[in-house]
Amino acid sequence: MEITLTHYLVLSTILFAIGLVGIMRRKNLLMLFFATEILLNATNIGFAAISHYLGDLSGQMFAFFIIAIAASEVAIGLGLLIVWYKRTGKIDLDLMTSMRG
Amino acid sequence: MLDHILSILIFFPALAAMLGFVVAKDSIRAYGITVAAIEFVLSLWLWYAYDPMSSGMQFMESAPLIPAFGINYLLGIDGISLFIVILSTFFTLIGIASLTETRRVKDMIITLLFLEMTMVGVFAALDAIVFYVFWELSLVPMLYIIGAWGGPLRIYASVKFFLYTFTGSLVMLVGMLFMAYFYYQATGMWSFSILEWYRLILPENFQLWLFAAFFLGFAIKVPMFPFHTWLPYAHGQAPTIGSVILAAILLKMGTYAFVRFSLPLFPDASVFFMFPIAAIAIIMIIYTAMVAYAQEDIKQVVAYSSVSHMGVIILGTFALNVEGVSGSVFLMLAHGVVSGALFLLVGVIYDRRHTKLMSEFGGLASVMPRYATIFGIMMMASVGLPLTINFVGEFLSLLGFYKQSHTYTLIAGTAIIVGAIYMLAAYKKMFFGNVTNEENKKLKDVNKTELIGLVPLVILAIWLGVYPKPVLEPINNSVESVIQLMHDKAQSSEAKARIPNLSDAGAMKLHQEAH
Amino acid sequence: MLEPINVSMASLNVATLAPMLIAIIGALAILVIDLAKEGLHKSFYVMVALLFLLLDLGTLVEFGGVFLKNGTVLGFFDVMLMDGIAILSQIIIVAGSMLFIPLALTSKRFHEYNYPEYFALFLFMIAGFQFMVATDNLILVFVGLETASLALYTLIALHNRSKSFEAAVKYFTMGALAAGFYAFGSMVLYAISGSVEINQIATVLAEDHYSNIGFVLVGVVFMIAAFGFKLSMVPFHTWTPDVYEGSSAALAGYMSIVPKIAAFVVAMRLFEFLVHSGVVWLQVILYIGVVITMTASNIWALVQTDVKRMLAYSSISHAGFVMAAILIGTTQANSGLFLYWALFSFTNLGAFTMLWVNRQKNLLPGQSSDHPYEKFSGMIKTMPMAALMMALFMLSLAGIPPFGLFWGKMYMIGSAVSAGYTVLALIMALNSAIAGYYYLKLIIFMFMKEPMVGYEKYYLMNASLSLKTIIGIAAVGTIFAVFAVNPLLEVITRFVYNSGY
Amino acid sequence: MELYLYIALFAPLVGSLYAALFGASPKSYHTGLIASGLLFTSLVSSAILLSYVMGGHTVHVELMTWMATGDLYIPFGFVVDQVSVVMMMVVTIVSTVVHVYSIGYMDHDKGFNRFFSYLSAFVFSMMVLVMSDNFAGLFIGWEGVGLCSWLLIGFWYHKESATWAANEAFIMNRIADLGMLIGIFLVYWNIGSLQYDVVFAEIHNLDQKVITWIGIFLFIGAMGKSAQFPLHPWLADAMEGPTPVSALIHAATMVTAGVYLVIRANPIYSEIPDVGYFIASLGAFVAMFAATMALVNRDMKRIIAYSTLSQLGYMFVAAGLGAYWVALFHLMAHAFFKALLFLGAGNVMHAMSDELDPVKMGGLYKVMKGTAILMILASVALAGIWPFAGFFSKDKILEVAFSSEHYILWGTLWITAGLTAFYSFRLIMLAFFGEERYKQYGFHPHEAYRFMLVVMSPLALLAVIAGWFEHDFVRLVTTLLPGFEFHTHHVELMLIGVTSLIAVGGIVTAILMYRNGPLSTKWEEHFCYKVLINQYYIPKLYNEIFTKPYGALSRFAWKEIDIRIVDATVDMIANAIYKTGENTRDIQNGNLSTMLRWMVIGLVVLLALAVAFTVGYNAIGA
Repeated sequence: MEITLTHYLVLSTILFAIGLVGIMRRKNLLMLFFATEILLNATNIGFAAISHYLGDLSGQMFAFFIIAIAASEVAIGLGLLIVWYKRTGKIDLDLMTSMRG
Repeated sequence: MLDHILSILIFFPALAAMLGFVVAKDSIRAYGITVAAIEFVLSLWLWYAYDPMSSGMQFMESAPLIPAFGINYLLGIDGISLFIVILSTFFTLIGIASLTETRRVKDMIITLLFLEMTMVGVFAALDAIVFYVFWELSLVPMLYIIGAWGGPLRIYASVKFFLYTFTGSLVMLVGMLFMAYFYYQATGMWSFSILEWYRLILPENFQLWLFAAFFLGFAIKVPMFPFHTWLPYAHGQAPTIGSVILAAILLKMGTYAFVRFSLPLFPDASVFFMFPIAAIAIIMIIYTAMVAYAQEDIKQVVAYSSVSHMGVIILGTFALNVEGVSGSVFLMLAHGVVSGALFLLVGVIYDRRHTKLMSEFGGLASVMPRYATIFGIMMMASVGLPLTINFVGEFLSLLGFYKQSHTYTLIAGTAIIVGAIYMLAAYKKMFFGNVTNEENKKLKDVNKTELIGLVPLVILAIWLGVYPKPVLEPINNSVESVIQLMHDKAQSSEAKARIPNLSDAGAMKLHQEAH
Repeated sequence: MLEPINVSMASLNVATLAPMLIAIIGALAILVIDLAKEGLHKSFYVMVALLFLLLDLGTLVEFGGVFLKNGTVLGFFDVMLMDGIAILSQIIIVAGSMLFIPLALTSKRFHEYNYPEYFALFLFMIAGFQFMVATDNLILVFVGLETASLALYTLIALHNRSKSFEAAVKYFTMGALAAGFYAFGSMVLYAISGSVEINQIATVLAEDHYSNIGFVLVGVVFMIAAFGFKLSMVPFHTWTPDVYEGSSAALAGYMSIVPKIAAFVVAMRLFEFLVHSGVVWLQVILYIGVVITMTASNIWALVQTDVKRMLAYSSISHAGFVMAAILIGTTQANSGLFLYWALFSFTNLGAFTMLWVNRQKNLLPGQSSDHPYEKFSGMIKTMPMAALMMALFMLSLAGIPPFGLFWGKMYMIGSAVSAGYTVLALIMALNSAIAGYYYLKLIIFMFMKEPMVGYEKYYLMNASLSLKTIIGIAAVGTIFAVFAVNPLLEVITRFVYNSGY
Repeated sequence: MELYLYIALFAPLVGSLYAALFGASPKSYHTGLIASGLLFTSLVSSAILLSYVMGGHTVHVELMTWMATGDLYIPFGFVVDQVSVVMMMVVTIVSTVVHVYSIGYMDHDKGFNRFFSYLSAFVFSMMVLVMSDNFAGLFIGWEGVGLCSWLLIGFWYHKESATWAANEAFIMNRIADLGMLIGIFLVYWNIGSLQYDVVFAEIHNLDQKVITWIGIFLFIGAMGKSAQFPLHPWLADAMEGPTPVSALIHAATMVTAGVYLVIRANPIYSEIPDVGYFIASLGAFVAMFAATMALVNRDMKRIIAYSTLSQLGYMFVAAGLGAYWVALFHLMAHAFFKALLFLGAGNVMHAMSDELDPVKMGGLYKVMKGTAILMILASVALAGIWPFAGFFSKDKILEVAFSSEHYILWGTLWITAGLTAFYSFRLIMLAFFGEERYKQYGFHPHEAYRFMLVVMSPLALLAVIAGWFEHDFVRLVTTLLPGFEFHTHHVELMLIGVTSLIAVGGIVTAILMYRNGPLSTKWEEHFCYKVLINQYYIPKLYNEIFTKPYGALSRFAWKEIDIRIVDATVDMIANAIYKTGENTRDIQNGNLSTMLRWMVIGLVVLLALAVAFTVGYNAIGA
């Protein structure tokens, strides 16, 4: 079976969906961050594939930028997570509800 | 200076209010009276300089404000607005002069002066947006007056007053914007000038929608049934001065706006809605009079009586002939004077007894004879006795509408009966009988401060009832031009028939005079 | 052997980068200065930041002049796009920032202002927003967006309170999700058009007569979700109240203005061509979105007990109101958007600054939030001037003429009416009425209730001359807005019209 | 002559204002004297005007514009012509007498000054009413007298019954005034003017239907003021006012304003004989109806009030049948003797410490000879015995009815004449003759001040001789009013005889029945008595079907409609919005997971919509 663009896009979509499910289901902050990484990387696959398919480099450029941004996001995210952990000793989402209404 | 007298009239009180922050607390009353007196004299000067024979706008001022969107600072006065402006300045003066409030007088007087600015502004504005600005802005000082100096339910009352009228006027704003857009489409220019709008002839279905949009804003302000329920709360909770200004001036904004906007802009729609509105007016007249009769609180009686009288004004306005519209404009002034005076009178007794329940009183005529006399005169004016100011307006309003419908007028005419019923009943409860309540036995009669406010109103109520000509004539001339404009603009044959054509009659009149 | 790529500097037109570069250089400069000398007072950094922003603004004004003369300027392989709306929005961004940065000059000491990094991040963030609006390349939009957002998350967290961290985490996580949406949406659009430049995408789609409407819509859906988050459209708005509550009032005010205008501009670029191409679905969705956002947030604002949270919901509502411009899509509406936002900045600046000057280090006893309504009870008696100012801003927000925001509202509703959206205009008007209530509530507390005993000392606790000046500026801007509307409108309309919106 | 006109008109106003100045101060005779003096001046001026008018002239002046707008032009215009001058004379004579009389009558009252202020104001209003040259001016006076009537009925405002009666009178009159107002509107919109001369000159050009409506509505106005059925109950209740007031307002002048209106508007009513016939029928009915109520009443003033009502009915019969001058003639004669009767009753009241029940009196002749003689004179005049005034005027009315061949009307009036004589003398007998029952009740009656009796004497004189000037009167007023053709010359003497017979019969019956004091109380159990003493249960009926339901409906309108429907709807909308907020704010539960889910849900919904749209779009496209 030949692997076509569609397959890549389906893979990308499936990964994205997995990421979304993770975001919705996970109560652990760290896991949540992983899920967002999956989201971004899902699109990376798509971008790379489309870029190849179209013979246009901008998709790959986009993918690189996404990688860079994902990295900085992780940096910031982990920073926040650590501070939060230091203050509360937990990284459970359900405990993070001091503001509501 | 006459070129800018309207601007001066509008902004002088506001400026004075700003400076008033500096004035020491114990002198603020004198300051307020001075400012209001100067303003009143200025407005009298306006009257003096006004040419009663000309029917058009006078003392016009124009300055670009947002020309890109057709908004100009456009002011002008005609016979219809002239007297309401004077009434506004007059009532501010009277209100401040007879102010008995002791809590935070400074805030009160500054607020009143700001309110005066907005009131004069509304009646002097000839640009719809400028009109709207003052119209909305007037809510704020009133909100403060009711909310800060009012009775126990003051917050509920003030919020209700504010939000209700605010909602209505926002719909009206949409109508105005639509009107401007229509003007833009017709001419390629943006304009909010009422005078330019007058020149537009709108298709009938547009007229109906726009009329409805404007109507909502005006009707809530007037207030017309069934949008009237904010009024009893506002009056019931407001301090005396608030009720006086509210009844005397603020309510008139709505009826004035009908004459200024609805009639000349939408003649066909006015004819189309004439009978539904007349029906509402009749409900206002009879139903609210009955509700007034059922009240236990004298202030509520007067409050509901306002609604009832506003019904007659509306009826006169929608008579769409010179007699009716002149009558309704005159009745606006008349009702201003009379209801203002009645609220002042209620304030007199409230200051003494801190209650407004009629059951608490009885037999006051023997304890406070002067008070009873003035109250009696004003009550009779309210009931519409001939030779008092109200009669002229009511007579002309009803007379005008009689041309349009016999039956409606016959039913609306019960105003003179039901009005007498609740007023006399209230008067009887308060003033007649024996003094049963110990607390009432030692009540002091009206004092000088109170007389300062009341006596001019009594004089006015009788003077203009006996000799309304100086006021009625300029009103008449301006109304005639409005009616003629409506007739010329009307498209449907029914509208043409309902709105009289004065140019024939006018020619005839000239002819007669020549002989 | 690869051919060396020859690029002439002239064609690069590096000047288009100047505004952002100034901000970035400013940020770097602050960091460098900190390395050289530690412990400088925050006022120093505020002023340095202001100076750089002034330069930034200067170049933007320069660009404005160029634009009016020569039209849109492209640069950097056509990635940079200095058209009218880019310049306008950058002016709003920079000017807005300049008004908000001095809010650091409080009389109380706050943790974050001791770090020069705070100001550096602030400038980075501004640069990010500037990038976002000054391009129609989806990549650069993404980069700008993320630069700004990441800086913003950090700024929030720097406030160093438990609630701030919570807010930052929430904002961050949701932001990351939105970034995912954005990336995926871009991918879909890229897939169907083969380009990451919005005008290219528009051209391709138009040539194609939208034959792939299904995929276009999928892309658009993700974009709506991403920008719905930024613009806090319901139901992507949930971060807004929490983040506003968690961050300092100064930053919350900032967030209600600057990030949103940036997002609006991108949304204009992205969605309006679709609206104009007659994508009915988008019109319907935007219509519904606008109405729901306005109404729902208004209704939620009614029941708030904290002023800052109320203002958060109110700014959602305002954003929804302005979002209507994108739906309407006429020049008048788009001009209205900028006019509205310019006026809104002043008013909201005032309102949030008023909250900011009322801020204490710690929560008051018996209170669960920083700015409960009760705190403002009877303010007219204890602090008349402050009460008047606050009332002024509330009235302006409520749309009472002649105060600033009224003119924006009027123009927006007017543009809706002109474009035939009469019902929408009515809904917008009626929403203003609902909104009247919660603004009024604060006025009622301030003017009509008795002051709370012992609270006098908390009022204006955080005030300093600079803050008072800012309030003064905001007040003047709000009261005399009527005189500014015409010049603003003329300039804005020219910019917007010449940019083709 | 204009000067005299103005003096006649404004002298009472000046008197009123003068008295009003001292309204709140304690009693001072000068107010009464000056008010009376000014009224006398007015009387003299009226007399001068009378002589002038008798010379065949009229005076017509226009003081100033009142209302002018559109085509409407209403001046303050006054006219002294043959009709108005008669009215002026009647009004000024009676009121001068009443004023002077009141100085004595109100001697002990705290509100002495106030009383004169009101009383003079009333005379002014009445003068405006009769002198106005247009309908609007008439209406000013019309309402003005209503106001003064209200003030004077409720003069003793601490009495519940008095204030109630005052309000009742005002409101009932207002109901009628609405009719009048509508009549005025009709006149204006059909003729374009309210001036009498213009209206009367143009009226015949109008459609018969329109004239009929005008006639009906104006007559509704007249019905109120003249207390015609069904708007009559106020008049009896109005007796709560001080007796001079009853004499002046509720007997001699104000209540005749309705008759005056019909007389004045004769060109209108001449065009619509059907309405005229209705008026006459109603008048005859009221004449009888009121007389029956007077038969049994035990309140002296009420008896006289019913008698007034009955006589007003007579006048309307004449006016309705087109014999306008006869109506005016009876109006004048009636004014004199009825005022006299009331003033006499006032003396009795004074003597009896405000006791009004003649059953508790008896034998007062001995202590109050003067008053008794005056009252007997008045009663004889009322009964219509030759050669007293009532004989001439009342007989003429019967003659009119007979001559117009309305025999039923004639019969009714004829019987009523008997009843009139009977109840008048029933009152006289009970009060002045027979056993001195007052002693049982502990009264110490005394005669009134001498000057009060003296001042009543002119009225007595007029009550006797007024009828002798019939021919001069006819000559005077028929220059303006249409004459009336009598076709009864052949039976004239017989008619007079029959009428006199029943009058004398009534008197004799009364004397015989009551020579031993009141009838036994058994009679009070009788059905007829109960109906009559309760005024045919009409006041009760009105209370049940108007007053009470109006109050209940008002409370319902307020509590149920206004508060629970109209206002509640407004609040409900506001609350609904607020409640929605309360109920949905949990969407924002602060949990990050939920927030993220909302975002994803939003995305999914949008995606679903997009797919749905696309599918639909393609379906349509295909």
